[in-house]
Amino acid sequence: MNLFIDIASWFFFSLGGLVLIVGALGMVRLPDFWSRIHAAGMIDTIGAEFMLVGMMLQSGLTLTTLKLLLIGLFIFIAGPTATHAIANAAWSAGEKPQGLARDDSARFAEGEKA
Amino acid sequence: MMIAVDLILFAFLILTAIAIARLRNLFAVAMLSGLFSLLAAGLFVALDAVDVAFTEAAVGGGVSTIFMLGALALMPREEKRPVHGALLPLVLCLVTGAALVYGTIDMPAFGSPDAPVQRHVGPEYLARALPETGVPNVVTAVLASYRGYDTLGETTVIFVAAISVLMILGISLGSGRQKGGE
Amino acid sequence: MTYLVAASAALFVAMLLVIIRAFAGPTLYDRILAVNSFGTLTVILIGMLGYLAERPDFLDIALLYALFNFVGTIAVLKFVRYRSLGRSAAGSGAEG
Amino acid sequence: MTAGTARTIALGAALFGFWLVLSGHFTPFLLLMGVVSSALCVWIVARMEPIDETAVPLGLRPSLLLYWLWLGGEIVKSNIAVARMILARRISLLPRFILVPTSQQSDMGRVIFANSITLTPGTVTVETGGKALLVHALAESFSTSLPDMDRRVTAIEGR
Repeated sequence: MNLFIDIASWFFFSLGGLVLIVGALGMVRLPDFWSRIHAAGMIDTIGAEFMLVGMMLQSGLTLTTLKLLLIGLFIFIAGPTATHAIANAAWSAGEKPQGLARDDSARFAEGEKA
Repeated sequence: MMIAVDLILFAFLILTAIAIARLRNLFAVAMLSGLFSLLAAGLFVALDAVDVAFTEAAVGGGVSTIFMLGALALMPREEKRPVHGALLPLVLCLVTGAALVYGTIDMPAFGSPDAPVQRHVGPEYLARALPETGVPNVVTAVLASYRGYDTLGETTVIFVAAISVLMILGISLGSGRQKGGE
Repeated sequence: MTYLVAASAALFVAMLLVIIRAFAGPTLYDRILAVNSFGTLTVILIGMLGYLAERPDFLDIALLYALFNFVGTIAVLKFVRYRSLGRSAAGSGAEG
Repeated sequence: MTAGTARTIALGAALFGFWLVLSGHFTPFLLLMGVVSSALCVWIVARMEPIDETAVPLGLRPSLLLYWLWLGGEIVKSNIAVARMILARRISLLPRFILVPTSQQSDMGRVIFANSITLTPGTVTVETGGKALLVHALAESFSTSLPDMDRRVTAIEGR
């Protein structure tokens, strides 16, 4: 049983660590702010949550696990809110990506006025 | 293992400090100093100074970044080029740093059980805090019970300072400057 | 124990890359995004340090950091957008 | 019991639960302190603004948890897709701003939908409106599951 838990948490740690590194690599490699948001999304979701799950498996059914659960829940809810706030602030400051394949933002603005 | 963590965090800290010194865009400097505080707080955790890390996270990472941005609204975006050379300040910093490092040589090793701080009144407080105050955390017991009036005065000072800063920034920003952005 | 070390190493690599983005910018929003991601990484790192040093009470600080990171990011953005902290969004929503 | 009272009690209970997790001590005196401080918080909140549906959302169905499981699957899938893009030797993006219509009735439902979109890497909600969301997507393939997600969020809405 102990071995099984160790293997499970090893799995979550390595996968989470891998996603963290790939996400951070994306923050450096991707060409503009708008694509980098998605790399940050990787860090905030799978990266952080899998690491937390790995830690939860390490501590078993204790108060520590409950705290980790709270941290996980908070990152799960506040993470995307912060990401959206950054994207929204950049958008309303007139920051726009180059080379859009499709752009509905004009239609969106019209729909809001109507 | 913890030594490696300390060293890596410290290397990041130095890297951030160099970047802050070299950047001229003040918004970037404000953001990076927030990052610097996060790193410093992580370092405090690694050094087992949990309560200091708490304070650093709250004050350094949160409040002071926002106050710095508030001050930035009253200032130009770019830092001015210094009119004098960097040599004299550099020498001054190096000398001060060397003196401080020289001073630490006399200090007992980090976490050493023979250090005066561990042998003087420390054990007394550790033994008596729980039965005397009923507070499970010794740091809290000392802060809020043994020196409760001192802490009350301290928090009052910080509260008044925060209110005054907010008032200064709030009043001068009230002159109808609307939306901005980079 | 070894995988804790490996996971911390992965965290440090990710932190370094995010720091590079925070240095490089180029826009203000890149930096805010980088500092926000760095905050998430710090939360995980502090939790991890708790396990490395076998002091799970570090998690309280990790929780506090998660809260502060969110509030800090929102405050910075609010400031950048409206140039003030005291006003609500409705007060200066000329085009927002 | 009115809805307002229920919300006040729920908020107090949630705060006290949070306090218990953080403290981990169960002596009568400290428990009393916990009760007093959570009650104080509830009082301050009630003084600042009325405790309404925005503050304490009770009107959500328990199937929210099932939705979260489904969302977790979606997040894993899109993570793999984004990771593939980042690790590709030459990064080729076809970014787009797309209009995503929403069918939710309440603000809470729209917030859950917008947050779910942001949670899945590859799509980020940029601006919210009454009837639609403006979403930035890394490529066409990321936006295909959004109508399905919209339907599922509407299903868990309480009213």
